[in-house]
Amino acid sequence: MMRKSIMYTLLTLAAIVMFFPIFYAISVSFMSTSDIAERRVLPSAVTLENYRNVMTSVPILHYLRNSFVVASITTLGMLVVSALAAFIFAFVPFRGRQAVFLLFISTLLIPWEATMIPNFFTIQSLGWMNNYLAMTVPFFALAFGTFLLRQHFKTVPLELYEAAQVEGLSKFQFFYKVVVPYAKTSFVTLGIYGFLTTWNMYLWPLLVTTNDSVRTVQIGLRRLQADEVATNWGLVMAGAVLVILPTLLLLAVGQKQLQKGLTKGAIK
Amino acid sequence: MHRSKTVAETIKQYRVPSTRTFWQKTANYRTAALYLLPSLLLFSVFMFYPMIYSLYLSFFFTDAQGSATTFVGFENYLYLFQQASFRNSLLVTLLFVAYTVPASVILALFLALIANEKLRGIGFFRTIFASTLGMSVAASAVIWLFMFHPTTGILNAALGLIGIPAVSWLTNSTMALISVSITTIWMNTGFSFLILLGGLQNIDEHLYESARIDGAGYFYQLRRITVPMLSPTLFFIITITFINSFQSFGQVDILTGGGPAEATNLIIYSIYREAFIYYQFGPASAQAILLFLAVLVITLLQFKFGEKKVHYQ
Amino acid sequence: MSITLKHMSKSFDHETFAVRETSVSIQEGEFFVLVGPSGCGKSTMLRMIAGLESITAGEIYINGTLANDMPPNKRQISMVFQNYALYPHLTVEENILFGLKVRKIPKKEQKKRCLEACDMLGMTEYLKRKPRELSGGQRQRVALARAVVSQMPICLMDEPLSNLDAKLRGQMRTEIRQLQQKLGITMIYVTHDQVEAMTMADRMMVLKKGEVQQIGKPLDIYNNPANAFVATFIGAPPMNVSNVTTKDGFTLPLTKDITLTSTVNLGEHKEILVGLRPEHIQLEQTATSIAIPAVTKNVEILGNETVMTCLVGDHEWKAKVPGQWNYSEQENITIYVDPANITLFDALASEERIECDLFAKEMAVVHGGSGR
Amino acid sequence: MSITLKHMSKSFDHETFAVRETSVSIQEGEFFVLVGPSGCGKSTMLRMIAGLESITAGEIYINGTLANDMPPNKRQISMVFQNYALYPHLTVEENILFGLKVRKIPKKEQKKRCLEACDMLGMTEYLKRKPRELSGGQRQRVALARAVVSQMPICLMDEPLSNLDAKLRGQMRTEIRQLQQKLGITMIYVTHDQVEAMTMADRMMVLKKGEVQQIGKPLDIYNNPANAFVATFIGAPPMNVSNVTTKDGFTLPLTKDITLTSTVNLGEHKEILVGLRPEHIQLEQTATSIAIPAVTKNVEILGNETVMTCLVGDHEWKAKVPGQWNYSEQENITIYVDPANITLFDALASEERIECDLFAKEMAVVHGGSGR
Amino acid sequence: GNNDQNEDTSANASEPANSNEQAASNSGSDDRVEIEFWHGMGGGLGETLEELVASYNDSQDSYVITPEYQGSYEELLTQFRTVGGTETAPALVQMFEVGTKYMIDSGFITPVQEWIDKDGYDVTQLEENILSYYTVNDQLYSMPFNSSTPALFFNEEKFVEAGLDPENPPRTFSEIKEAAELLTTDDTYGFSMLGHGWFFEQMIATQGVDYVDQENGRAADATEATFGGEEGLRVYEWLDEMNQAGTFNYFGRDWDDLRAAFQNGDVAMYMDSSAGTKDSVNNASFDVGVSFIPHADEIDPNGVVIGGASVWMGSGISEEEQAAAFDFMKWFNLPEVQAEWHVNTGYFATHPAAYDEDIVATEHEETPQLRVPIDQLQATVPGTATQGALITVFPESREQVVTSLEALYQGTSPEDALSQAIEGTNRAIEVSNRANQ
Ligand SMILES: Nc1ncnc2c1ncn2[C@@H]1O[C@H](COP(=O)(O)OP(=O)(O)OP(=O)(O)O)[C@@H](O)[C@H]1O
Ligand SMILES: Nc1ncnc2c1ncn2[C@@H]1O[C@H](COP(=O)(O)OP(=O)(O)OP(=O)(O)O)[C@@H](O)[C@H]1O
Ligand SMILES: [Mg+2]
Ligand SMILES: [Mg+2]
Repeated sequence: MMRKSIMYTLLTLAAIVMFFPIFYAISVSFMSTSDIAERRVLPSAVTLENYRNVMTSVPILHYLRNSFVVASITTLGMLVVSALAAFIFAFVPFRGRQAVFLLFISTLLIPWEATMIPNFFTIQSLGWMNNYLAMTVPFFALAFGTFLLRQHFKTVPLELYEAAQVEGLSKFQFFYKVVVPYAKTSFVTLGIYGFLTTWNMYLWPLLVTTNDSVRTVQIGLRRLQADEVATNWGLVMAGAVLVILPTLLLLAVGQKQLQKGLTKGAIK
Repeated sequence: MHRSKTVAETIKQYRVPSTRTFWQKTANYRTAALYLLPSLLLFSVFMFYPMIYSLYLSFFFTDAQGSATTFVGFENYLYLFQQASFRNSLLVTLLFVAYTVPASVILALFLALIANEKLRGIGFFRTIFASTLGMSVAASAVIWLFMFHPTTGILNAALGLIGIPAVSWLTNSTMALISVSITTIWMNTGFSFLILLGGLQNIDEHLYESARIDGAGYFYQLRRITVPMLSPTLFFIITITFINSFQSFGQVDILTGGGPAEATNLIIYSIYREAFIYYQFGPASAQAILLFLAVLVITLLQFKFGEKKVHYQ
Repeated sequence: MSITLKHMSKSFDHETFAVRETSVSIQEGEFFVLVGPSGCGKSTMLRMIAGLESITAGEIYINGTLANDMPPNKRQISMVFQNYALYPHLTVEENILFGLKVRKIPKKEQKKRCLEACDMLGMTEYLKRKPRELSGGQRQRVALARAVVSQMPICLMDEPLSNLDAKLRGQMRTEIRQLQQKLGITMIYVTHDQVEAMTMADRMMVLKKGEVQQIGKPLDIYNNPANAFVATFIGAPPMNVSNVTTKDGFTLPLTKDITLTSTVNLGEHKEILVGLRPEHIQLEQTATSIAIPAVTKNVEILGNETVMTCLVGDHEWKAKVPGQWNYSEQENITIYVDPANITLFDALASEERIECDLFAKEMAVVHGGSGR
Repeated sequence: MSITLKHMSKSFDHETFAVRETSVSIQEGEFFVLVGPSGCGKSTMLRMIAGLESITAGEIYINGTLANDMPPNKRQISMVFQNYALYPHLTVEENILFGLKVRKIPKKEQKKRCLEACDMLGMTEYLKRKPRELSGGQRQRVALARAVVSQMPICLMDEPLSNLDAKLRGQMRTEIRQLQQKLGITMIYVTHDQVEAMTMADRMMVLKKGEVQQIGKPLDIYNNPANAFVATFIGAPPMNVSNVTTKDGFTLPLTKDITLTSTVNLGEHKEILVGLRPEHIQLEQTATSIAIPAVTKNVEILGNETVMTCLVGDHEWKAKVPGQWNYSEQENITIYVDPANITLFDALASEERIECDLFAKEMAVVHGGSGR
Repeated sequence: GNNDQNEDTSANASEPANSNEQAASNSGSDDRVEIEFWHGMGGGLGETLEELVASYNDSQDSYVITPEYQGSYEELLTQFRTVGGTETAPALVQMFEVGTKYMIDSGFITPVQEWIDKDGYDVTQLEENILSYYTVNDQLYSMPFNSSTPALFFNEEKFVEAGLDPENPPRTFSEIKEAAELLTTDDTYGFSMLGHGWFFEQMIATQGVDYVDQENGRAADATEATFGGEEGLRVYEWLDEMNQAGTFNYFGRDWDDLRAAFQNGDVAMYMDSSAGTKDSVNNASFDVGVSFIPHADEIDPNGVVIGGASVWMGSGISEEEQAAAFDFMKWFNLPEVQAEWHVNTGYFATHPAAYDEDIVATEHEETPQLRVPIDQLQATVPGTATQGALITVFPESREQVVTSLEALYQGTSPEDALSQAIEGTNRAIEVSNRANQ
């Protein structure tokens, strides 16, 4: 009982601290300029003005659709490519594997600033400018995802590998029949992560697109801000909320999935 | 009968040379090659090639179009080391890493632990804790920028309420780095939380049952069971947070732009500025290479010493 | 410490019971054995007593205190889990000492207990290994050692010897029993091994689908099983049970030729089960036994015992006889049965045992002491 | 399919052997049982045959082909793991059908086999559960079902019945044996259960610390154990073994008063172990037995058998007699032993058995058929 | 009317893919030449720009211009650098003033002078002080688009409270310093300046000194910075003294932070872009005074350098497309268009005649503060100093200046801070020269 109430107290406090910025952003997005200037936490009167302005100033729905397409494709591709690599690093030993793995990890260390310009030229020479390909394919291979999945694959009990071998499974069958379902949670996690990071990319999509046909929502968000004139915080927050809303929803859904998909071990 | 024979002798006497053909022996290599091919291909094109290109550029000055024109040998590197600003960047980066990594991991672990309880409504809390994962760097930074706002910011307003004078969150050299760190920690937490929670839930319940019977207290269980069993996940999170910390860019760009007086000029930001604002790819590449090497060394050390402490199944 | 269960029940799915209204009082220092078919709720019951599984209904008292909500560590128990639950990241030694370290037992005492336990279990040379590097039986012994060193007043063991060889198991039996008596531990012990159950238990409880069938001293249960289930469950091979109908309430036709007579009227029991333990079928005539012709169907020689399956009339009966008997199949033999060894059960009323003495119809036999 | 091992050895640490120079040839359709103390290398051997553990030295042939490097899925085996190795994310049904799906057995056939196996194992109602919602014995049955449905020509089972109750285990024994014979499966079966070993095995191999002690038919091993280890390992309770020294090579003083005489000169064997099975100590005189005074020390009644520990001279012997005997401790009794049932072992030369016939000194007894 | 336009843009905006297709098919049937116009204007400015382009498209039927937002000015520059010279490059591109030198050297643009000459366009009608910035070697390279200058903004209420005359605001450094002292209270700072190199440049220029040598980089490639003399030091010392005295506070590099502080009464005087005048006046709860930027006591003010951005014409495109681009430029500089532009954005009108338009007059009547920057610009003394510096490494130099100023505010001495900025700038110039020789 005691323990329960302590837990709830901790949870509530932590939730307030963690969620405050998001809550505040949402709150501000419904405020009028004067409310904002008065540093209110809640709007004195809820106004939809900011949203109306966002909708009229940028083609936000079109951007959202593009973002959705890009993020979905990237997530899928990334899951497949990373999982394949992670499987090798967890289950198929060969001489020099550790070295190859570190080579993979090393790509995490490469500052993207250093790769952006050459990559841009690559994209250009491939003729992928203003194309979804430019925003998806380069992100299919992800050391981060490989690393994440490898860590989880390594917790698959060895006995299952043995049992599968005895049952006559080929490596690939073991991979998709045992490892993938076993590590479902980390796939969901990585999927969410991949989707969100792609969703949140800004500079790269800006670079490889020159017109609105395939541009994503973060660019739209950036369009709400300008330098030499006063920032309209309510508008900016409304934009931010519109951009994070889909991802927050996805997260809530994914979180449910995660909870359902738990496979607590019981090999014996 | 064979009491006296050692293992070595037995092996010598009865070892059967492997009958596997070359084709069979290399089966693993072939599987590996096949599975790794997509990754390696993409990495080569989008990671290794640019990196090598960067290495090349780092020995040059580049013209206004960004193409290498003047070979300068190690001048870019030497200049960096002479420069107080680069040394400052190094220091600031290390400080930033020291502020953010332990705090992020500990905060996320704490949240994961309290969210791992079987309580009514826990799903709600989990979603809340994971929510920062859904925030783009840009959106997060903008929100924090507004909260840090010297006049309209809610933080100073709150401080004012309890009678504390306004803090120059982003314009004071010491505070600015802390403010950026706070934002970064907040942003990192959602993801780390989710991963750690997953790790926690994969720990066999029986181990805790046994420990509970022994009367192990919460923290004892944490130290002796949870952390060791969670070690693969923790190792992952620490490594990733660490690397991410070195690469934190967006929040710096939006919150401080490297200022005030370079107090938040992390190397990665410095690279960005050099490359995309000054358009000096030579020095930018040199910094990128140095950053790469530094993180590489630390990561290698982490794998060498850290992964030993990790318990895999 | 004593343990009292009152109508304790558990349901996982709120449709079926895993444990149903169990009431029993276990005395301090008692060695209490739980037996029952696989999946009947033994482990669940143990886990409820340990506080690891919530109690759906009913009460549990430990030392007289209501303990439904008492956390496991307050219950002063040690436990051997059916699946061992070893810490994979700790060595054997660390696994064994885990609980002692938690309770801050002095280092020296820890060392002593650990060595004693490992000595007893033959695990001394494996102290530095991780569980992964142990054989199945060795893992089980680590789990056992963990419970042994803790010396808690209550000890719960879930099939702690199932993966050990017969010889070691025999030793362990004695050791555990001695230790339990020396320290006055209240032991609740789950086993599938008949010998363990019979030799170790002060009292024993037979479960079936979560419901208690009988509680009592092992011999009492063996000799006076409450119902056909208990009768067939205790004893290996199980008691032979055949369906017989009485016409007049006193005579029971066992085969075409042989009919048993009851001292009491069985008329109220419509359908009757006749139970006869394989050990009670002999191949040599004794004073009180009747001869019954039979045909061998299958002969299994287990060292110095032989288990024969024979057809007796329509019934297929197993007989366990000492020595090695090399009958082939389909041989005509004569078996000898003492009617006093026959137990009757009502085939309908939960297959309960019917109290009565039996005679063979042909002759009035003198009732002898059972088994001698 | 036949399996031949030649000097097969395994060492995990390159210092000690887990399995040492094992050579044996297992015929197609044979039921081959491995027994030995916990940690003696049974599982390791099974895993080597399955191809899950590399072979340190020696050869393994499957159907005549050298298979040292053959991957597990080429060996056409099915296996029951000692720790079950169930897929936690699959339901019982999916677990059972896993292998069949992989091998693209037609859906209908899958269904049929699954239902048959579940029926046999009493798991039909649990098909939709996940492993962690099952009891220990139920999990083991899933593991067993998985092997049963696969119908591979070679089947390896590592203590597949250890967590089942005696009754179910008895049924399973018969079922497995029947299935194996019906399908002509080559079975290698690890067990700690004496009854399983004796009744199921065509041949049986006794291991000790990785080394083969004896290979043979169960009854041969029981009757003619190669050495004292085998003799004490097979049979429960184990054979009584006492140290005796012969002075003249022909006489063996068993107690102060009773001396045995050998037909052959035992002079070359300095120290001699006298072995006598508990089942061969009787409480009633027969024609060929000698009477020996003894003092009871401990009496355990196991239903219709009683195990008594008695002091015979300096020796502590266990006796297993049919029936329930209610002796108390420290009672003086007389036990009867047929000298023909006594086995001698050289106490030094690997404790090997000494071939010889024995008489009691006082009287010339007629040598009778063993056990009858 | 205005409403129609609005609807037009929103329709345009919500389905750009469609409108592109439409435009493409338009050009097929009507033979309208279609060109892209890359810009870096976000927020309300971006909207105004798109409305402007839309009304151009409506005003004639030969050309269609598609505005494409390419991120901030820096990002726009990066983008143009990478695609410049390729077929993805646009016909029209907006570029901020510090990118001017790069654009000139890049070879990816056609100087508008060529078209002015070809077309016989009378360029002298436009504001001279704006043109001068984009004129190098007597050639006009790009067409002025959005131009602004800094001005001093002050809180008239606080002035009155402190006993200062709002009609007669301080002009020189020492006057500012004194006023700041009077204006400073417990919760108000007297003066502040944004962390942006632009303001420092203005105070160098107004002292008649070049920022770099080679006639502010206009005669040849600059080789070193020249703002490190006493003129630069005056500025640093002035700021340092106020900072030490506690009458100055630094509010960071973010335009908005400083503006909010001013609106909130946390600071009484600051410098802002003239483009922000209208917002500032409208949002404030007090009367906002606007005046000329401060200058050192020792000299007469020379005026200001233009800031903002201009529009460039891409090279390597068809004559027709260039014609389209030039046509847009001409149209854009019409007095009536400029009047609208000035009123809607606060940027200067490039055509002085625009100020005579009715809407401008009304606007100026409503907000007389708008006149001040115009006067300041028109009073500027022509010369290389006020023409503005041309260097490729301007972004880097600005960063150096801001960093050194920040160091100054944290306690570095003015001399050290200034020399830090000079060294940084010189190194940047040197590297760039060696790389581009
Ligand atoms: N992975 C390993 N590393 C090191 N030693 C091992 C490993 N696996 C088993 N051993 C050792 O090898 C020996 C044989 O083990 P094995 O599992 O074959 O025994 P077993 O006969 O199956 O015993 P049990 O009846 O207890 O299951 C044991 O002493 C064990 O400790
Ligand atoms: N977590 C669970 N969810 C649902 N049902 C469960 C769960 N755990 C156990 N059961 C069911 O409850 C019943 C009793 O299980 P329990 O483990 O107590 O059996 P047991 O007597 O220990 O059997 P065994 O001898 O096989 O170990 C079984 O039918 C089992 O399937
Ligand atoms: Mg159980
Ligand atoms: Mg084993």
